[in-house]
Amino acid sequence: MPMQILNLFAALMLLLTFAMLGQRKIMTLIQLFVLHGLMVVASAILIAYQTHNHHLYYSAALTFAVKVVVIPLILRKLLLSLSVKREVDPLVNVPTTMLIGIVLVIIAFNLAIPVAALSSSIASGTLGIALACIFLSFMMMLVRSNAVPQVIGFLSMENGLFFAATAVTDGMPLLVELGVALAVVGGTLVVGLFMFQMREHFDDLNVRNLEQHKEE
Amino acid sequence: MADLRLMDCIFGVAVGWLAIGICGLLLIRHTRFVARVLFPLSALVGCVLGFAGIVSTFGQIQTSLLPIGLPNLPFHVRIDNLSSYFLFVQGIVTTGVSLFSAGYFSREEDTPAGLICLEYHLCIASIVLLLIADDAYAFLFAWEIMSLTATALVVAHHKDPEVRYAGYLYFLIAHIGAFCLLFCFGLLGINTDDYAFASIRLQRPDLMVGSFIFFLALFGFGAKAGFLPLHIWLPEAHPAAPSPISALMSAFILKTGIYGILRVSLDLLPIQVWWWGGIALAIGLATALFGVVLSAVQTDMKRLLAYSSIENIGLILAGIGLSILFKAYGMYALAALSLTAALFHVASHAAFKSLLFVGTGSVLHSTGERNLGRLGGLMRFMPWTAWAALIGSLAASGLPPLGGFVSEWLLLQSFLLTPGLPNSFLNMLIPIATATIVLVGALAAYVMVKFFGVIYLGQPREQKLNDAHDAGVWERIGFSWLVIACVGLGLFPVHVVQALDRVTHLLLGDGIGNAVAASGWLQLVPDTSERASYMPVVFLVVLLACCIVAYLLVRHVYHVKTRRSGPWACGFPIMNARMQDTAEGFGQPIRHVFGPFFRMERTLPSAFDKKPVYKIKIEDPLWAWFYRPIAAITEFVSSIVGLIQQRRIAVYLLYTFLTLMFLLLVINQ
Amino acid sequence: MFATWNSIRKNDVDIILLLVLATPLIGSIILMLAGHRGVAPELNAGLSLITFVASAFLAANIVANGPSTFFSHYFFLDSLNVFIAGLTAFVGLTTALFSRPYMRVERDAGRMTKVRMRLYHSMYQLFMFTMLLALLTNSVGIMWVALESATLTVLLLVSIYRTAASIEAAWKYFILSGVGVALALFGTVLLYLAAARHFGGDADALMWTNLQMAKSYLEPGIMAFAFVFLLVGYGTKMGLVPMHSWLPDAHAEGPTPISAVLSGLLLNVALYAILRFKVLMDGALQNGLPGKMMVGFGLVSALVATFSLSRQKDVKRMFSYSSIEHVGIMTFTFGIGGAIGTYAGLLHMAMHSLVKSAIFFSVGHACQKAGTQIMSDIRGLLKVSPTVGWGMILGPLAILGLPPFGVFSSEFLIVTNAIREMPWAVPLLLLALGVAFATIISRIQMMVFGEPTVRPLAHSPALLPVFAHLGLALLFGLYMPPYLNEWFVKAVHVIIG
Amino acid sequence: MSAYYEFFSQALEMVVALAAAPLLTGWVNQCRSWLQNKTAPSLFQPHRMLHKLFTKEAVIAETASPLFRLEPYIIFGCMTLACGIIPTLSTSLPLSPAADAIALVGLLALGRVFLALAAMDIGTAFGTLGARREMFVAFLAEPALLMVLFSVSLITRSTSLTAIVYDLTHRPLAIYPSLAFAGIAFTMVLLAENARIPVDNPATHLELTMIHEAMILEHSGRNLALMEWSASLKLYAYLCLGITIFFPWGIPDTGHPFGLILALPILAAKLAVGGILIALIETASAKLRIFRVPEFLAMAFLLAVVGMLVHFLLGA
Repeated sequence: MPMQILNLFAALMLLLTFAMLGQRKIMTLIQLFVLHGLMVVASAILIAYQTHNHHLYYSAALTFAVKVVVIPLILRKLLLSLSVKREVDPLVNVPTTMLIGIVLVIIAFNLAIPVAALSSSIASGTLGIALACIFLSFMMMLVRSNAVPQVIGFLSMENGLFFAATAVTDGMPLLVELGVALAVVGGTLVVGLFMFQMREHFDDLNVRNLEQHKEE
Repeated sequence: MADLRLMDCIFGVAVGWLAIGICGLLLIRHTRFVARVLFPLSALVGCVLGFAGIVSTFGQIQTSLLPIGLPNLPFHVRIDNLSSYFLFVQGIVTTGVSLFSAGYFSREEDTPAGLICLEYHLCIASIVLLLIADDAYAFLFAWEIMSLTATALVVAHHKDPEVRYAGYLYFLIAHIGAFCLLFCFGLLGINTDDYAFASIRLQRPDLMVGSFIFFLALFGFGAKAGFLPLHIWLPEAHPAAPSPISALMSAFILKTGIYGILRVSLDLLPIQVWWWGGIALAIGLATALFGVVLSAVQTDMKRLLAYSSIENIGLILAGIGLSILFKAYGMYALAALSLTAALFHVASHAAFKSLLFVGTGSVLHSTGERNLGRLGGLMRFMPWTAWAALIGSLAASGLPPLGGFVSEWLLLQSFLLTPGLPNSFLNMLIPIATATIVLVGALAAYVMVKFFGVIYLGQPREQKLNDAHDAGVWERIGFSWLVIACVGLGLFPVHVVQALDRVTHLLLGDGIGNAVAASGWLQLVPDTSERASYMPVVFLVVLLACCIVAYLLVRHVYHVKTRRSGPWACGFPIMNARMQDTAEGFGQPIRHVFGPFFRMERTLPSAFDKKPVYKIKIEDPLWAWFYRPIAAITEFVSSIVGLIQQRRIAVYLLYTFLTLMFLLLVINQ
Repeated sequence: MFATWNSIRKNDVDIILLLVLATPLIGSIILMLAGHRGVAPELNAGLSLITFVASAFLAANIVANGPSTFFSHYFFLDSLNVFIAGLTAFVGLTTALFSRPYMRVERDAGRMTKVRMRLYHSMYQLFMFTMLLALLTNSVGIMWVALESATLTVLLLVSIYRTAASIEAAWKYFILSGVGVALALFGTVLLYLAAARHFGGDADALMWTNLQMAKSYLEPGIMAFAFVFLLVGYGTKMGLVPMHSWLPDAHAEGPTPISAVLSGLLLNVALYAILRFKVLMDGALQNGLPGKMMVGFGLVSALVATFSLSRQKDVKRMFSYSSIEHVGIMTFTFGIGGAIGTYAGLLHMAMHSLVKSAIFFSVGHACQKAGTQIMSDIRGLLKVSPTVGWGMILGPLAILGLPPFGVFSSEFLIVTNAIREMPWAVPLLLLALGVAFATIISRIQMMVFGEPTVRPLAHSPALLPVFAHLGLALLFGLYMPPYLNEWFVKAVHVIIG
Repeated sequence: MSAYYEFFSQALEMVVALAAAPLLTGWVNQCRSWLQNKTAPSLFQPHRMLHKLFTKEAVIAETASPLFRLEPYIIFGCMTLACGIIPTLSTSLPLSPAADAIALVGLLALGRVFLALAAMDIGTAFGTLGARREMFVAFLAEPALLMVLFSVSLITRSTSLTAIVYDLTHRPLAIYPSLAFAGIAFTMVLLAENARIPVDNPATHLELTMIHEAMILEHSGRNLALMEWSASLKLYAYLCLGITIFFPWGIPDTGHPFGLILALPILAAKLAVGGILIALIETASAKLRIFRVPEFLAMAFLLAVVGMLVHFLLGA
């Protein structure tokens, strides 16, 4: 029974990642990211309950605090204050991104098969999906030209990694979990700080104007 | 004396030079002290080295270990006959050059004399280490320091861009040569652990690896010695360096390339294949002919001497190629003869070329002019320099009583005494090779007449030449030392050949020593006295006797009336210096005959020019055939590589993603 | 002097280890508050001195008594990481000494406000802390966390000038390194997965010592999978070619002390991490796959970096490509492995750190004197200030592998070892070295010789670091003291096993 | 006893050379005049000219350097030594081990270099013009001469002239094709080196064509006499060299007195025939343009090299 729920959560996560990939509006992108975070937290709690692994609760709580509450808050405040153009202008039109996404999922699955077969934890089937989430969010960073979607892509990749870690090995040692969470929080704070500077200089968050500098 | 091992003496010399260099650096501001005390001191040390070199040529092989270097790669050091002969030649050259530098550097240059003193002594000390190095690491260590310090010396006047460019070109080609040597020694010592020459000699590389090693060595040492495709830096670097430095470079640093080839091809490689010798002979002849033809058309006196150095290096390589050829066919006596000829030419070229370069140094210092078109008639103002340059020019053109002739004579003897090689194709090559060497010798005479005639004889082409002052005291001492060396090599070749006999016995197991010793010190007999013999002392004595007798007879039989008046010149009234032959004029017949040898751009005045101008620019053809294409290729490749920088983050992420995918696919197989 | 010191009792070593790690951490907090004061640079240098002295004792002790773990297995010291830690602390000290006059000139020029000075000094110490932590920790997870936080500190340091170019460089650095480190995390997760099967789920599955003992039991399939992610992840931190694009911008836009530390030390730490994993991989997969991959990456990096050298107009950008080339050479020789190859790689790593940071010190002073980093505008350094001029001559000569300096001996060993093991790769390697030589010498001689366009500075340049590093490189080149040699040999045995 | 005889024959040879050289030049001029239907000057005309010049006052240019004053004696010394080396009257000469064929060519080159330097010394237009042309001709002729000598030395397995003569006289009479090629090449070189008609006109003072005359333009009085004498000595030396290589029969080896007496008339006869030959060639051919000379000498050079190749191919 828990296996099906976990697979459900994994499938939902994959769906959310696809949705984020195709999303045009940044505000709804953030909401999707919140849901994405929720899925990860839920699966972490489920695995913790199943394997009675207490420190997984703490890291789930930490992830919930960071990925579901703090980061979306910062990003929303940033978007409101910067009154920046709300559109996400993708470099590649949406149908082709979807196509590439599917190809990536297929690759991720047949890569994950040998590894999943060996892992003994209950949620080994979901490793393929976790890997697919990582590749898709990687793809999202590639095709976005606005700074906020790029950051969201990066953070969803972190989510994918965390989900893979919990799904495959039912939780890393606490110290490491703490370190990972701390690093992610630090990263986001710095990026937020960064966004303000970018806006000061370029008065919009388009990564395009970050590429003027001649690299000679 | 016997117990003082020669090895310690050689160490003493190297350390002595280092000490002089360092205290030159410390006293960088006291130019007069550096010039007047340090350089003569280093000349003294040079004498000691020369003496030690000769003694150890006849002495036993000595080896020892130096603590410096990596723990499992300490410096192995060894003095054998080959290295001691080269140490002897280095001693002679450095003594002369140091004496001359004592006078030359006493005036303030833009680079302080103390710094030049440091770099100079570091260079000659590293050459000593190079000659006694007995393992690949020490050899390359000394080799690169020599290139580094020589470049530093070349860019002493780094104010003007050509000098900087020349220094850069020199250093670049030397370094590429060093990489080839690294590869060559790596292959040589592939299954020895400490790369010592002693263990390399035990290796038995197969033919293919052996050939690869030989040609890597030829390429690597050629980059330093200046063989044909790699000579491009020589006419740039030697004129750019201060004259005593270009004297040292031409006279000896080129010879380290020759030493290297001898060490690798005849000592370290156990087998010799005939076509190695054939190719070396062909390259040598091509270099010689190319060098002499280009030196005939130069208008800058130091470039002219630089090209003539290329010619002499070509002759030496031809001698070495021939000895490899003979050794491959097992004719050890003939191989020894041609090797003796090549090694003798190393000494004689070192003597007369340093004398010529040192002469141009004095001319440059007193007139400030390097272009032959603005010199002339210096015989009247600088007699000492002129007479020394005359002896240098006669030796350089290979005329009998002096040293240049003896090596050419021995080389021709080795060509003539061939009983015919088993390979019929090579038999055809021998006459053509002899013809080329003889043609090169004659052309060398042409070049030297042009060099001496245009600079020292005739009328001064510029007004300021009238107040040219002769060389200083130290410079004269330097001249006389090198003149003694030239004349000594010319008149007493038997002693030098006996020293060389020890070297050929080491490298080839045979020598012409006993034939030479049998007929006394007066007569040089390579094989038997009927076959060929040459008595330089008797030759000179009889020649002088004839001249003096003629002089006395004419003076006594007929009264002595002489009147000085204007030159006859077929009765033309007005006479000025512009009517003499310029350097381009003197080179014009060679340009006419050897047209395809150079790339020539001429701007001819047309009849309607208000201000007609005639300009001619002679360029080494190899720039266009060999070097510019290479530069273009590197430029092209780097522009392709430049495409990676797409300046867009997404592209860089794509690179990471693709590498990940590629590697994942790789490990799935 | 070392012999007496390392006889102190074993548990004192814990205190020294604590000292080594705590000083930079506490230092960064202190400097966060007092970073803007006039005395901050001296404080920064003092802290680095304490760290260096402590790490020197640590090293002496470990070499004498052999490797051991501390603080319940969370920290593991053997002659490899204690050697690199010592090197990191030393270069950190000399960079701190160099940044004193450098930062004062920047402050006078108005580019460094009070806030930025505080940020710079505290981030500098934090950066040292993260590197030392990454080196000394036994847990692979903590090593990842240390490297991730190192990325963040460098991000702040690179964008300290707030110019458009530096923000772009920082952003590019953040995205590329972030992705790289994330992949490394996934690699660590997979490593943990393979280890968990053998050790059960508790914490010591990530301890390197345990992994090292049990490396032959680890599942080859997963380990190969993990090594690919780790190599690509930490390869990005090292600047291996396909993932190197952030490195030139980070060097060119950040302040010069940071470029020195970045290319001198951070690359070493990333390479150290890869070496740790290579030891495990060699145990797990017997087919030498990691070695081949590293050789491939190394050669490609060396070739691409040298050919893109000639296109650079900015002196710091040029030397950052030279760093990529040398990292490529090091990866190449570690990939070949073998006793001599690894010995040469370690020697090259030490020499590269010393000489490359010395070059960046001279470049920093030269750029301040010239007011620009574009090479064609810097002329006649030797005339204006001979010391900086000579630093600019001897440094590049040393990095190009010319004899008196140590890089020559390490390159000699690398090439001769490569001739024996992998002859087909040697022409490519020599081609790379040749092209690098041609480009760097032609640029340097233009900058150093000729008519000066450079004006002297208010604060006299810090020369001790430059000539201390070059002196050490000279010492290693001429005579390798037996004590240090023994240190290297022990480190080699750690890697070879 | 034989040592005295050797020194006597050596001295005799040099004295004969000094005396006979102007005679030879006079003889060649006579033949040429007869061939051109002119009344020939007397055989001793060159002797009288030398005597006249020796008594005249020597005029030296102000711009001349000490080298100019020494140079006539050096060239005269070189030429006398050259005649001393070439075995004309006997093969046992004390001077023969001192210099072999290559040293002889070097000696001639030494003389030529000093002549060119002296010509450039005064700094007039014609001196340097003559020097350049002389060196230009020389750098093509000297290799050809050396190749001729090498062909011969390959046959006789020695480069010392006396050994060559000894070996050739004791060989059975046989036709050597390589020697034939060498002979033709030698005559072309002889004409070029001694400034005879096809390359340079000995009698002319026309600025555009003269090579040898341009160089001795500035000499006068005793210096000019020495230069003229050296020129005739050079011609004599070249002819004797031709004789020793191609017609060595009649040169006695061990020194018994009547052998020496017999050698003199044989030598005179051969020289006379040689003189006639030169006169014939001179009248039959016209002077070449200066830049046609390289083809002329290149032909000589190739013939000599072919001669050597033929030796290698046919073994003779």
